[in-house]
Amino acid sequence: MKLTKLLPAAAALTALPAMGFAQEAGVDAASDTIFIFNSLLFLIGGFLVFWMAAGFAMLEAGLVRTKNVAMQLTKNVALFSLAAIFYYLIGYNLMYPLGTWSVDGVLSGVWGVGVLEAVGVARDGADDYGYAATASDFFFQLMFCATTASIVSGTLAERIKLWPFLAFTVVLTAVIYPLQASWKWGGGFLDAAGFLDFAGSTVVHSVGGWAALAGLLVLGPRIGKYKDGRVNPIPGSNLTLATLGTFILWLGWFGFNGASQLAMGTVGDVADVSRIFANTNTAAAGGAIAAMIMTQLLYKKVDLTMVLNGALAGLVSITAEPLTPTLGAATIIGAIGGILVVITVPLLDKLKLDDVVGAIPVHLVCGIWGTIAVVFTNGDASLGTQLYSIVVVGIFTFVVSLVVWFILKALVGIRVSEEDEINGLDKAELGMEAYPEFSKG
Amino acid sequence: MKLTKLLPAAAALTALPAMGFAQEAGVDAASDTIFIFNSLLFLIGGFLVFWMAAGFAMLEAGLVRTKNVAMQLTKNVALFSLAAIFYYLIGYNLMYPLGTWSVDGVLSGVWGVGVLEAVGVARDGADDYGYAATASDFFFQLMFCATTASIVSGTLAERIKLWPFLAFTVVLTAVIYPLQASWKWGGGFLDAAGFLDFAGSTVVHSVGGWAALAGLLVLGPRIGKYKDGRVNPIPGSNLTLATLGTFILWLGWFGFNGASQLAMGTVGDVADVSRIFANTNTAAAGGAIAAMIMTQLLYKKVDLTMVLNGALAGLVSITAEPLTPTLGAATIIGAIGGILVVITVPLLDKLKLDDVVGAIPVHLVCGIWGTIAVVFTNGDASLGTQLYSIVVVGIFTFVVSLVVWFILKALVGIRVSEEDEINGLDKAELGMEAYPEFSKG
Amino acid sequence: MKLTKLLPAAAALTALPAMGFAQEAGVDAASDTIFIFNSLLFLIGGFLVFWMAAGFAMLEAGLVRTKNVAMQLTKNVALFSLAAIFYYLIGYNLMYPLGTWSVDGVLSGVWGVGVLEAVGVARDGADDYGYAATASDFFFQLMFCATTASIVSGTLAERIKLWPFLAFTVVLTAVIYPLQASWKWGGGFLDAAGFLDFAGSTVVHSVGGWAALAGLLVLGPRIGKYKDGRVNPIPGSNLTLATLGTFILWLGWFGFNGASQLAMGTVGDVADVSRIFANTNTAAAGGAIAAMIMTQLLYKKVDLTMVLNGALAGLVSITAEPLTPTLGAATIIGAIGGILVVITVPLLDKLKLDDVVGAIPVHLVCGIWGTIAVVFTNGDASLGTQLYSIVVVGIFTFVVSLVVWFILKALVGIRVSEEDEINGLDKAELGMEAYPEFSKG
Amino acid sequence: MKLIIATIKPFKLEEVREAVTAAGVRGMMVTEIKGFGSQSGHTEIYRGAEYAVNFVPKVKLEIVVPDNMADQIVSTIAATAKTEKIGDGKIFVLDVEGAVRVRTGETNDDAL
Amino acid sequence: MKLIIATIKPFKLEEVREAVTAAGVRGMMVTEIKGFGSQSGHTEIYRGAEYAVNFVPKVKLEIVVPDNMADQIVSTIAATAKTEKIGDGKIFVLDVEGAVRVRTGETNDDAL
Amino acid sequence: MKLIIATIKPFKLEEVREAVTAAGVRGMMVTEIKGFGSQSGHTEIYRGAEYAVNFVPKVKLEIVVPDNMADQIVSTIAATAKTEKIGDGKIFVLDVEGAVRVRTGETNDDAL
Ligand SMILES: Nc1ncnc2c1ncn2[C@@H]1O[C@H](COP(=O)(O)OP(=O)(O)O)[C@@H](O)[C@H]1O
Ligand SMILES: Nc1ncnc2c1ncn2[C@@H]1O[C@H](COP(=O)(O)OP(=O)(O)O)[C@@H](O)[C@H]1O
Ligand SMILES: Nc1ncnc2c1ncn2[C@@H]1O[C@H](COP(=O)(O)OP(=O)(O)O)[C@@H](O)[C@H]1O
Repeated sequence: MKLTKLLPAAAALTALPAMGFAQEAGVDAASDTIFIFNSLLFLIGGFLVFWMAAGFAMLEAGLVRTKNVAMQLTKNVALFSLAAIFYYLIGYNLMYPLGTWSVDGVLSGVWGVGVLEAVGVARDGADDYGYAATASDFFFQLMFCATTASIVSGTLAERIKLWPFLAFTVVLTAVIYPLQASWKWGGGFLDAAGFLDFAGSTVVHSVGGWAALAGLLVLGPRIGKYKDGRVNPIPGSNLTLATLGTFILWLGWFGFNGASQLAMGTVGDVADVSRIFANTNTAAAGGAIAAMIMTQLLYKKVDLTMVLNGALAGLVSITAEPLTPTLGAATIIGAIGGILVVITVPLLDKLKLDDVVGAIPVHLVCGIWGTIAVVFTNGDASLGTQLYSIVVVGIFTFVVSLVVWFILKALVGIRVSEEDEINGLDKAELGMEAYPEFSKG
Repeated sequence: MKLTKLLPAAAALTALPAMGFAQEAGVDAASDTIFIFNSLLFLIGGFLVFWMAAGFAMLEAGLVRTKNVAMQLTKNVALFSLAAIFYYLIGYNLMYPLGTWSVDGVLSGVWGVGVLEAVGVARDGADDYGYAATASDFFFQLMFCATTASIVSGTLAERIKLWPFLAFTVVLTAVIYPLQASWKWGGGFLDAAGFLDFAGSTVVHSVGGWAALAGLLVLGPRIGKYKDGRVNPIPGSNLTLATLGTFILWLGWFGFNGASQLAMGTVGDVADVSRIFANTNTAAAGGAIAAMIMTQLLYKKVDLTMVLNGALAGLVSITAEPLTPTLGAATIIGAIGGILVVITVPLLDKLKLDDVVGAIPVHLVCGIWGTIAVVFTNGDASLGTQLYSIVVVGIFTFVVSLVVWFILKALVGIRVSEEDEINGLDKAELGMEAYPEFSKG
Repeated sequence: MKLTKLLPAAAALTALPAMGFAQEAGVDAASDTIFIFNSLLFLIGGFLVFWMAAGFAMLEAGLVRTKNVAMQLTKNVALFSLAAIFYYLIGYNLMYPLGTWSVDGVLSGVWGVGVLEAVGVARDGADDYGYAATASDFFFQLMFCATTASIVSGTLAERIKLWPFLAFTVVLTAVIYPLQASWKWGGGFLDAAGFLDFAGSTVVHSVGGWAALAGLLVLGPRIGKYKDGRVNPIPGSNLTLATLGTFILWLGWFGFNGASQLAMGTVGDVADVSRIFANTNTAAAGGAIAAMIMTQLLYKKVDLTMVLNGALAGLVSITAEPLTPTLGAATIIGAIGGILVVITVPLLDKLKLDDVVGAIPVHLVCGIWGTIAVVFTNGDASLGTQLYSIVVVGIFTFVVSLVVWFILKALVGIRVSEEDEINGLDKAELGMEAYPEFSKG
Repeated sequence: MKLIIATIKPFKLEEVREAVTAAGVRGMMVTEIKGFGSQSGHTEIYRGAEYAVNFVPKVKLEIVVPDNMADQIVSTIAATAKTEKIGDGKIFVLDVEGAVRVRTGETNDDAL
Repeated sequence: MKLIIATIKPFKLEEVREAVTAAGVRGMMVTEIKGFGSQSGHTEIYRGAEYAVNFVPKVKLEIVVPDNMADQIVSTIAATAKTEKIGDGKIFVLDVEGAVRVRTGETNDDAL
Repeated sequence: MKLIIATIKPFKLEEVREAVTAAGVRGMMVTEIKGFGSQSGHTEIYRGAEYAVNFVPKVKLEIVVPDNMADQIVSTIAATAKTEKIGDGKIFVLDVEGAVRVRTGETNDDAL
């Protein structure tokens, strides 16, 4: 998001005097309207980002093998639900200390569950009248937390056990994500340092990517992926689902980036939201086309899975700064993301890092790229600060995730048995197949 | 919805004097803005609830066997279309008498098709300037009517004939649903009695459930479901579709509950809509997690179809009162819904009630639970009135549905022949398969 | 859209004096609100129409054979991305000369890429303060351009080469679509002549249809479709996807038609948008039911694919005038569309025109019907002008498309080899299958 | 040993499996197939065009049994799969020269 | 009786069915299979990694005919399925000891 | 010639294909089947109701080889497919009377 959730309120208030009528009592119908528009932006943005949960579920269901589809779906529904509950229980206040720190700029001093405004709240009762309804903000922020968790599930698919995976999800959504997010969006030390990450190329996407990478290192590749020094592709079971998932994510991203403007109650804000929509779209298009051309050039055939990854790469790349680029710059930023994905996917395979859906190239690599790319179009950004923040967030997330994965491995084991992996998690862990029919009779 | 569609208008008008500027002529730009926001809420809510029609279609297509998928899809497209037409022809005015009753509080005195405001209507010409555009209200209300019909189709899948099913849909959407809905949302006797049902746990969901149950009793179970005193599970053909359908419904529910606030043009209203979004989401999460834990405890394996039903159960449970609960209470209300579903599904099987998709546990049982749960968080609710209304609506819907099903059975028969059922409705009734390919050649 | 993108601004401005407070400086908070509402309408409408790209992808993936599914998905992602880029590079300014013509009323005088307003633009800096944010308009208009391209891909599926198809897409989205669209929506000679086409039955849908028809004539039918004087149906591989696609398109159409009102910042505008939503929905319902009844009567069985086409036919038919009809008239206009489709599909087959998904019956035939139907409900429409415009746009699009297709055929060939067609484009052109699994092991 | 190939209506699978198991069969291979036979030949309509549906979904069982069980199993299948409606299916018997159980290496009748 | 097992290219199925029907065959079993043979061996690229595609989609026909028809049906299939491109398929003939029509209980040649 | 029918665990397919190819086999037909045998018999729970899972996914190979290769190929398959866990599969050998390569018309051993 633009800054922290506190600041736009101030911005909106200072904008008010410019409006052409009196401001007795400090508040009036026009500022009501701003409050309503801002809240509405969060609600629309929030349901669009919610929809991304379905996008991840479909993308991942399409890119795993049939024998693991029901499990992948289960994980996606469960991780979203857990994120919703634990972000409420712990994460929300950990992420937004509203100035009350226990360790200044680093650790929130507000503990406890998220609390909404009273029913039928009036101006005076509003938590932040210059901003938006608390529930709308909570609803929107929660979706970002869930997105981070969704990223992890794809990388680790087809061999991780259900409950340990969900245990990690709880830690990620209750603590890891909100804590580091507080450093930037909660007004913490990275924000103070001038770090710019509009909608979360780093705060959301690379965090998901780092957590996935840590898990991947502990978990290892799927049986049969790397054999006799060769890479054995394991094609996904259903590219229609993968494409549907990509379109869903693309749609959801308008909410992800657009509503991260955090305001649309003024001419400037709504025009900015509009810029963001247009730039987000064109970055995705750039990423898709770049990946398409790259695979045609490199392999003489277009690779649909890479085109889909390319579109998502474009989206992640523009997420750190979807506002300031021109349409042309946004297209190029996205296109570079698409190229990065086509290069990184086989590179990871060289390192025997078996990322089932390409989440690390898309979310981690392009998350870093997008965060760096801010400096090209936003004069307020400093390359040093961007890199510093990437590294800080990266080390923190990676190390803590690694520790959590190791603990889980030590305590209960995180990988299914070889036999279960061969038979598929659906049969082994769920006793249920996604497409169980044998005879149509 | 909060009350009837008339009352929020009054509420909005009384709220106006509080705004910080003069009210000459009774109307001004600020009240225009309220009208616009309210209408917009209905349009957004309406398209989200429309989307639920796709959700039901996917959920049901995923939970029937391949040989009945095309038929299930046909029924879902057709029932929505018929609901659209018959709610327009009869239902809308039957449901909203606007005070003109032929039997006071029971039967609307307004007959005839729905009529929209003139093109380019001005303040003075608006049907209800303090509320919202009539067309936006019609659009939104219509979707609720269609939802009720969607609930029925899942329960009766895989053996009911197409045309008799559609005939029932016509009666349900033209008469049964709107008539009982008028008792509450049209300002009828249940509303007068103090019945509270915010977005329709009873008025929509349990009504769909009762109609489905009546049909089920007349129709009987699928061949082979209950054999030699044992239950033979008939797994659905495609759990990816079922999961997609659930995510679609979850998304649509934000519109279902959120826009049932019927207003968002004031600080209080938009904050309430925001609360509703947050509560709706957390109730679904609670339902999903509760069902997941329950199936793990009871059966030592997570059952994805139960998790999906659990999420929907949470949504139905919170529908009667998504505004007053805290996030925590909403989570618990949803979770209890999820538990109820896990308990009720096998119970129905014990009674040889073969509900293909679990619509009765989700919509009827949790519809009742949600209606009762209002008393825990809303001080205005009385348990007696809630129970009274549940019973009144239940008896009316169940009895009338039963009569209609019996008449249809007597006149044309409602069940396909044994041979057609074995071969699948797709081949027998449509002459068309959902997945017809034999050889990929 | 209602008129050109310029005119609503004027309309809005003239409406302002009616508002109940002073207008010093010509602008005030109320007009800010109008700007915001209009921009928001474009953003919501835009993301809904974006979603139609997914709808086309799913519909087409469901109606082609398995062996061509991955290719059809690739084409749909790629064509949308190319449309986004080329509409930005050339199309947008070609379509909206804003009065600067190089050939008056025919050819824009503005060349160059689309340029958005500055970040955080204020009232004074806004390109068109009485209208909406430029980026919101660009975002919305772009989606229409992409829709036109989507229409073409379905008709030509299963035998056209990837790259020549994409080359045509570039010409269509950069030049053909924007050029003819400028004649109406850019304020060109058809607009001056009084042509009425609210959301583009002609400008979008029939243009897509004409381009598809031209391609079809050059490309020829699929191998085996017409043999020994008989039509051999080639059933689509997945009717669930086709149904999902139809629901997605139906949902997207609320944005397509609704946001073509181009304004919702006044009581009249929001009421009109609401009318449009309601009419759009009922026309789709009418089309679906009409097609269902027609196929039952003609063939004694309901044909799901025709019901889906019927719903889309209803949507296309109402697109030229979704505002003025009553609900009843809209239902009938849609129903006639549904009937037209059921009649036209076999007719095309008689002419050996092998339109894989029925895009020509739906978009071209009903596009023409819808454009004519304007005269029944909009007093401003003249049958002569409507027919004249249909013919002008039709001849232009068809001839230019034909030329482009012939050039592509001559230069690189547009059809895959017989062997590739038999083996499927997925294997031949992509080396990748949509559903690659053989053994679930 | 004999290989019994039986093609039956899909909904009869479970019943036939139970019957032959009761009659002593300890294993089989089941394949989804399309059958062509006298049952076929009706026409369908798709998007306004008629076409003949030539193939009907069937299930094929392949059961290897010791010589002396063959006749009994054939009659068991025949009795159980019968509905007396066209398309009930066929049973064919072929001679098998050898059999191996992969797990143990047992051969011939012991492998079954 | 003879069991003719023919594996052919999928797109030839309809043509072969018509040809053998014209030659007197009244029924068959059709299975989707993957074929391995000299046709295979090309490499594909998926997400940047090469891999060999070893299996090719084929269709397998199983037709039981009276002894005296076998040769003619084999040549009919061979003639119709031929494209002279690699991978056209194979035809195998096995001896069948017995046949039963489930519906009627007819046996051997009468069952076909 | 002999027809070797082998039903194996799906994940062993690639290994077996490589082994028999190394042993001289030049083609085969592969089918996805459901197997029934001693491996079956566990119960699952779906929506609160128990049910028996009787069928297990298997892969069936059909390989026609010259008489003199048959034994060797059978042992190759047996050795490669073995995991020593229940359900490893079976191998059956049948006599084949004739073979034709569709593309060339070659017959018998030349057709393989
Ligand atoms: N009598 C039989 N005829 C045909 N196929 C059989 C027979 N018995 C077993 N099979 C096949 O062999 C597979 C393995 O057999 P099973 O009895 O489960 O294990 P095992 O071979 O280890 O004893 C079965 O799944 C089935 O496909
Ligand atoms: N000659 C044959 N060879 C192999 N399978 C056959 C043959 N004839 C019929 N079948 C199989 O038997 C099934 C039933 O045969 P059909 O002729 O339709 O009915 P019926 O056996 O009742 O006369 C067919 O669908 C096909 O699978
Ligand atoms: N020895 C064999 N046993 C069984 N089936 C075989 C054998 N060899 C080939 N086939 C089948 O025949 C098909 C075609 O064989 P292939 O060697 O590719 O081409 P061709 O027959 O033109 O030489 C293969 O895909 C496979 O299904």
